[in-house]
Amino acid sequence: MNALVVLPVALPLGAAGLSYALNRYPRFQRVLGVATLTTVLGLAIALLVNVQANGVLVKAIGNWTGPIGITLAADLFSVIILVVSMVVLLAVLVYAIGSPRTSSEARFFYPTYLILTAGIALSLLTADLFNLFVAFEIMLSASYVLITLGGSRDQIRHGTTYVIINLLASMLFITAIGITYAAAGTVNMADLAVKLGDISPAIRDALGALFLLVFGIKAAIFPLFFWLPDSYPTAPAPVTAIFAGLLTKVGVYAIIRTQTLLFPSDGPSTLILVLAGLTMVVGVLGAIAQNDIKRILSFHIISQIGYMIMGLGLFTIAALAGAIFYIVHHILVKTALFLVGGLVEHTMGTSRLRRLGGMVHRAPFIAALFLIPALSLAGIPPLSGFLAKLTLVQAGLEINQFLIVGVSLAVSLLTLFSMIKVWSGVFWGTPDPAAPPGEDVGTGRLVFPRLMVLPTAALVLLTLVFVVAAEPLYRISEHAAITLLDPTLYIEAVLGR
Amino acid sequence: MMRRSLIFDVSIDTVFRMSLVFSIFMFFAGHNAPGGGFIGGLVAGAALVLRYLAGGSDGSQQVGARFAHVMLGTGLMIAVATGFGGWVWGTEFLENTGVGAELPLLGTVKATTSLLFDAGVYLVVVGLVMEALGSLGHEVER
Amino acid sequence: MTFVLITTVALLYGVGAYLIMARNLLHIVIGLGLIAHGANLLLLLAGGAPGSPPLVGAEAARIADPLPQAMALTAIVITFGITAFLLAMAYRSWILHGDDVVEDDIDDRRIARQAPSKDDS
Amino acid sequence: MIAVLLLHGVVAGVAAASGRRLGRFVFLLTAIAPAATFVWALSRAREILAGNPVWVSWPWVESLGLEISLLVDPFSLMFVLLVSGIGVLIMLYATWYFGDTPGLGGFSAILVLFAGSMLGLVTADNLLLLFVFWELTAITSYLLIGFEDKRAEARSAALKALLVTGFGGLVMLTGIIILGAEAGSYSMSEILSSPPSSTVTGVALVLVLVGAFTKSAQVPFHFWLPGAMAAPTPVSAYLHSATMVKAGIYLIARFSPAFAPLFAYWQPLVIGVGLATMLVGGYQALRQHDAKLILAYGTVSQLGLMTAVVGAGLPKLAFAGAALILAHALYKATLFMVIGVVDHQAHSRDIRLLSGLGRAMPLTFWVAVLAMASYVGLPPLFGFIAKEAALEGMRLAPIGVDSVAFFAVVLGSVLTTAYGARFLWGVFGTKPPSPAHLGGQIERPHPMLLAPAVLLVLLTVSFGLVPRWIDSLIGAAGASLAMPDTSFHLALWHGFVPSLAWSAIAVGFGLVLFWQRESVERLQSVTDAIPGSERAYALGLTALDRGARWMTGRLQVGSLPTYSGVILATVAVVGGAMLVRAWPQDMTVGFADSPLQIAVALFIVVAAIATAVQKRRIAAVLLLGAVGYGVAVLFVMYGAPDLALTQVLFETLALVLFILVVRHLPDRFREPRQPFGRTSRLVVSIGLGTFVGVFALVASNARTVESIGFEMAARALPEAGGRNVVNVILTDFRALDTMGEITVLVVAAIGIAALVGQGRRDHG
Repeated sequence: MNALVVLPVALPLGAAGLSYALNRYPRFQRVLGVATLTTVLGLAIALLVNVQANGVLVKAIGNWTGPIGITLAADLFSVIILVVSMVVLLAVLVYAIGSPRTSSEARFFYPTYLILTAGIALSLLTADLFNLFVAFEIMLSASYVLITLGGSRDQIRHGTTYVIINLLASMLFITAIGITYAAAGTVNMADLAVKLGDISPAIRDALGALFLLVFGIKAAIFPLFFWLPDSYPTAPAPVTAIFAGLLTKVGVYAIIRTQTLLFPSDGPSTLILVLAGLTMVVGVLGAIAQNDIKRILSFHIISQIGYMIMGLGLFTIAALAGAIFYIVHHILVKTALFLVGGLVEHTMGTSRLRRLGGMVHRAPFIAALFLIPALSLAGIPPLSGFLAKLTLVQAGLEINQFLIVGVSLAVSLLTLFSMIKVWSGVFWGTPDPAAPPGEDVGTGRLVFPRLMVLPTAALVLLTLVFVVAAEPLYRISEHAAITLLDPTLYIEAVLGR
Repeated sequence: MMRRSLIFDVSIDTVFRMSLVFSIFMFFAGHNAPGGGFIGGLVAGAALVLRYLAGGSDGSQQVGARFAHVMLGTGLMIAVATGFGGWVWGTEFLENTGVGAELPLLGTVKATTSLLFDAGVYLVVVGLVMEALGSLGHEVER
Repeated sequence: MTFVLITTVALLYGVGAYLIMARNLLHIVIGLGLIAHGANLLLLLAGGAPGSPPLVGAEAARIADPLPQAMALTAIVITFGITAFLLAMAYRSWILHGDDVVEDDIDDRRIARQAPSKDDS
Repeated sequence: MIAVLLLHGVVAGVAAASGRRLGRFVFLLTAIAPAATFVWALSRAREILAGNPVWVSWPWVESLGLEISLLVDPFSLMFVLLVSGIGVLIMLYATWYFGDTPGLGGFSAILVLFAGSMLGLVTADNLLLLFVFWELTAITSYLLIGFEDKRAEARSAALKALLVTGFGGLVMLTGIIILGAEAGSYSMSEILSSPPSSTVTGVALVLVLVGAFTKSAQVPFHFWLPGAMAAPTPVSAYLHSATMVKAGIYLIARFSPAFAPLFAYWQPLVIGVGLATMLVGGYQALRQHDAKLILAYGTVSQLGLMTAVVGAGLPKLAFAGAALILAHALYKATLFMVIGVVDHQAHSRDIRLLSGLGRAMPLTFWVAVLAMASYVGLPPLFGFIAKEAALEGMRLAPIGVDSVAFFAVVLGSVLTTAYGARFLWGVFGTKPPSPAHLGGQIERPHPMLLAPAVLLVLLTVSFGLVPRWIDSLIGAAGASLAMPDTSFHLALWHGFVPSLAWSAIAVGFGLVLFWQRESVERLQSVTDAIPGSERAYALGLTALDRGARWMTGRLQVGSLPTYSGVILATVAVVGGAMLVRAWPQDMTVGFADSPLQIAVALFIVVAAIATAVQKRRIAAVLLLGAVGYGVAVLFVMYGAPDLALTQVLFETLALVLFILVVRHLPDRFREPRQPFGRTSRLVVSIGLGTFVGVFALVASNARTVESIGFEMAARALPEAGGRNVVNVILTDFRALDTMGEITVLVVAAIGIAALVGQGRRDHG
């Protein structure tokens, strides 16, 4: 059974090797990619069922247990995120197959995408700090290739920002690992959880802050997020979608994992809450200032990260459950939104609000596909975003953190405002006659490639399923939060005791 | 193209071949002395660089670059497959299992799975060097 | 860990950071390279005092901590791979721009100027 | 009941899918949903009125206290009948109102969803569920108001309605959650039967009231409602009469009897806001030229009255409130339909342009007259009964500010009469001939277009003449709000009570105001300069937009060096601050291990600094290589030959690649000026370097246990069968890391092939 823990990493890696070795056969690459991701999704679900039944599942790689070897560990938290990630990765892969690209790009796209998948899976499953670094590097290097795939002028310029900032973060990550090793003499996270408890709390706090900042760069929290809105929008739509939906969330995952396991606090953390609040506000104001769908959506990523961090900052079971709930919701919704943005850009030839308009008459179905996740993002009931925000607001009010709750609610109103701006600009009204015209796309009903619409619709449907199945989902999140706040089970499982 | 002396060409060729042999030696040495897949691969890479610097773009590394993706992909697959190989023999993923074997020329070599794993590493390193030299070393016609 | 070595590390980080905040992609890459060297050295120092090479049975003397060496080795390899990729990016940037200066983001500048966008793209 | 709600969703789906085929007749399809609801409500009415409310509960997210529990008591039943009954009529009306407008499928789908949300709102027992429907009505009404999306004013009106009610909704949500926590339940019936009375509850209730006020367009949030008449008229008729704006009234009516006695602020606040709204709305209605706007402000005014009446929380006024709600729904829907008919036939709603319509459309005219008479409160119409009950209740109510409140209501009635007369005269009257007037060739409306209005006005008349027909519903509705054992009956004639006299006086003064309309208008123009909440809203939006741009412009400068700088500075500052606290008491650190170490370190340092100041690219690259080789020497001295070997090999390889690229680039660096200047760079880099160095020192000083690396060394040979521990770690203990790094190498190779391969093709 424990093999299940390894396969989500190993399968895509092997498939990536095969896919690149045979990169002259794009049709084979396509089939291989979809087959692999479907299998991994199935495995992830099996893993979820298993972990729910049996608790933390571990796999000592090479049969070297404890701190000697690298251990992969699947607890509920990591498995929940894993399942959602795989859903999104599969959906976006189908979307990418459906969207036009040159064959030479495709050759590189599929193996890189599979490697990205493996990197994400490993980041979620590893219980070793240095291996987490390696996992991040796998994921990031794949993302570097994906964001510059196509090699246009704009992409290189914005890709540079992305690559450099992430490299900087990687350097700081390895620095933090070095300092941690200097203090505790181990990199196994469970071992660290034990050994860090013995060193001076002040040093531990400083280390905790350093890791928070390191992962905070990837997660794009204030004031470390500036790279994100500059670099995401230029990549091809499926790439942006997967970045927006998943990559920052892996950063959030790492923050939550390290802060709960290695640097647990005994109450709400003011530092994290302040960062959360600022992240929300600055992100949403940034979104309001933009005039391009993809840039607006990019700024919203930042704002939304604030909510997840808020859940961590409150540091109660309910709040962490809310954060997990929020991550799941956000991954689905955000990816769906970027996919819709890609559809708009694909058919209309632009993503500038001024050049767009009236699409509700020309593509009502696409309009609905946008509206549902957009409203969900703004926290409109009964959609998933509402439920996620409700959990956080309840958790915050429970421990009388009125300020952050107030901020989060105000930000959700502003989110609504800016989502409505997109709706109003893209789907209502007419293109600004003063704006330079985009491509001529006629005035009739618009036609969209079926393979692009299908996964988008599937993701939107999933967000609705989220609503219906909210209770079991919340239960699992709560369960995961309990394990996070009481990591003894995790530690014992990883150390093989 | 610059004119080159025959002696220079021959000596470079010899050094290149010797380096390749040395890289294979380093590759096998790894388990007990400094060496291993990375270092072996790098020595081979260095040999390639040397030949590149000596020969300019005479097409050989172009040929190499054309097959680089096969080496890279295969290397990665071998490394992963080693992990699964352990499984087939009933051990853990990436667990080291030994299969004793007499290899000609190299003497008694205990062909462990980690050796196979190292072979994957070797292939990837060489593949990367070939790809990088072939791509970046290419003269831009403009 | 000695004063001399830790100062070297600090200096590598400092100079690296200084170069990372430059405009030329090549400067930035060099800066990252310096920080990477610093980080590898730091990893090694994190293992504690120096010793003989960690080869079992070679000498009786105290060996150096092997784990940081392995980690540093991994980091070196990863850094190399990514540096190679970065160089390809710089090369590409040169082909497209004839330079490797990292320009400012146009959209951001437009919003900063507070001017309503006249022309897009 | 749940089935009934789901039916709305299904019908909406079908309508959206088949809208294009059915054209305007899609509304006949969507009418199925409210019709079914109406029939269902009637079939259950007897049972509910007898005191057996319909109660269904379905689990949803119990962990969050969110469950689908619906409770239909008489008060809810009244709303259900209104929402569904008027819903059916609105859809019939819409069928003949719209021509071949495109997009009716989606529109009708949203309309039916809106109706469903409203039904959910008035039947939800769980407060969170109520909030869900509350926001759903906001969203669906947004889409309805903005239906004519090509018009900028429709879009901004829709946005205004959404933002204002959305704001209120969020405030209310906070209130609901606190209230739920205080009461230990989100069930409205449980909370109201044993209301908590803590101070926190008091605060929570204010938050809930803010939500109710915004939804029901109370001062100062009233300004969104007049804008909402940018919606197609069927929507306005629905929105302003039976739905949406009544939601706040509904909630206040529910809460008041329980909480008014507990909190001293309740009555003054709610009644005060209500009456102020009544007066402001009436005043504004008096000066409009768009007939639809007269009605819209009239709605604001009437909502104020209703808020004040139900907000008192007194039994008698609760009955009166129920009656008012019903009466208002009937006549307001009628009047909006009428103005829609006029607009449809005459293509204008401007009372300065319309003339002689009374003669051109006599039936329409009489329908309007009857509805308006009910509105103003003339006997024997239903509006009269309701208004008398309210006045009488207000007069007798012990609400502290009794006389002020009462006279305010009377004054409101004066205004109502005045703008009611102005409406009738303006739309239907024959004015002195003027070239601006529309010609007399106005056709009579299609009978089906007028039929719903006629039906409604017949109800108004018959409920007025025979109050017995509606008595049991109103009585039970009022009783279910206030106290179950009281009883109350509607009557057309109460005898000569003082309120009757005051009614008469109000009508009289109202007519005087109408008569003197021109001087009144002149007087009113004086108040134009007074800034209202609408201005505040507009200013707020502008400020938000400007502020967002300003802040984003400052922070998001688009410059990579600045971003790097900010990140590095943050790390140095935050980390440094934490580190200051961690400074140990005693710290020991040797100077150097050997003289050679000092020499090599010096070499590295000099090379590194030289790299930074070097102007030539190739030299900088070579210096970087020198640093790398120097580091390799340190590795050897530290006991890491593998590491050193790898370092040397990779450094060499990297150097070759560097040179391959650099040979294309210009010889010297070109360093353009940038906002993040040399000094800042220096400060940040010194800060970072210091931070890292010091932190590493402090951390290694804190080490208490031996590192696991030595355990690995001990187990390398016996368990893994290898003498080179580093290599055993790489290929065995931590083989996964190695697998990861070769993956990175593969990706790097893919990236190089993709980037440079591309370049080749472009130039080849």
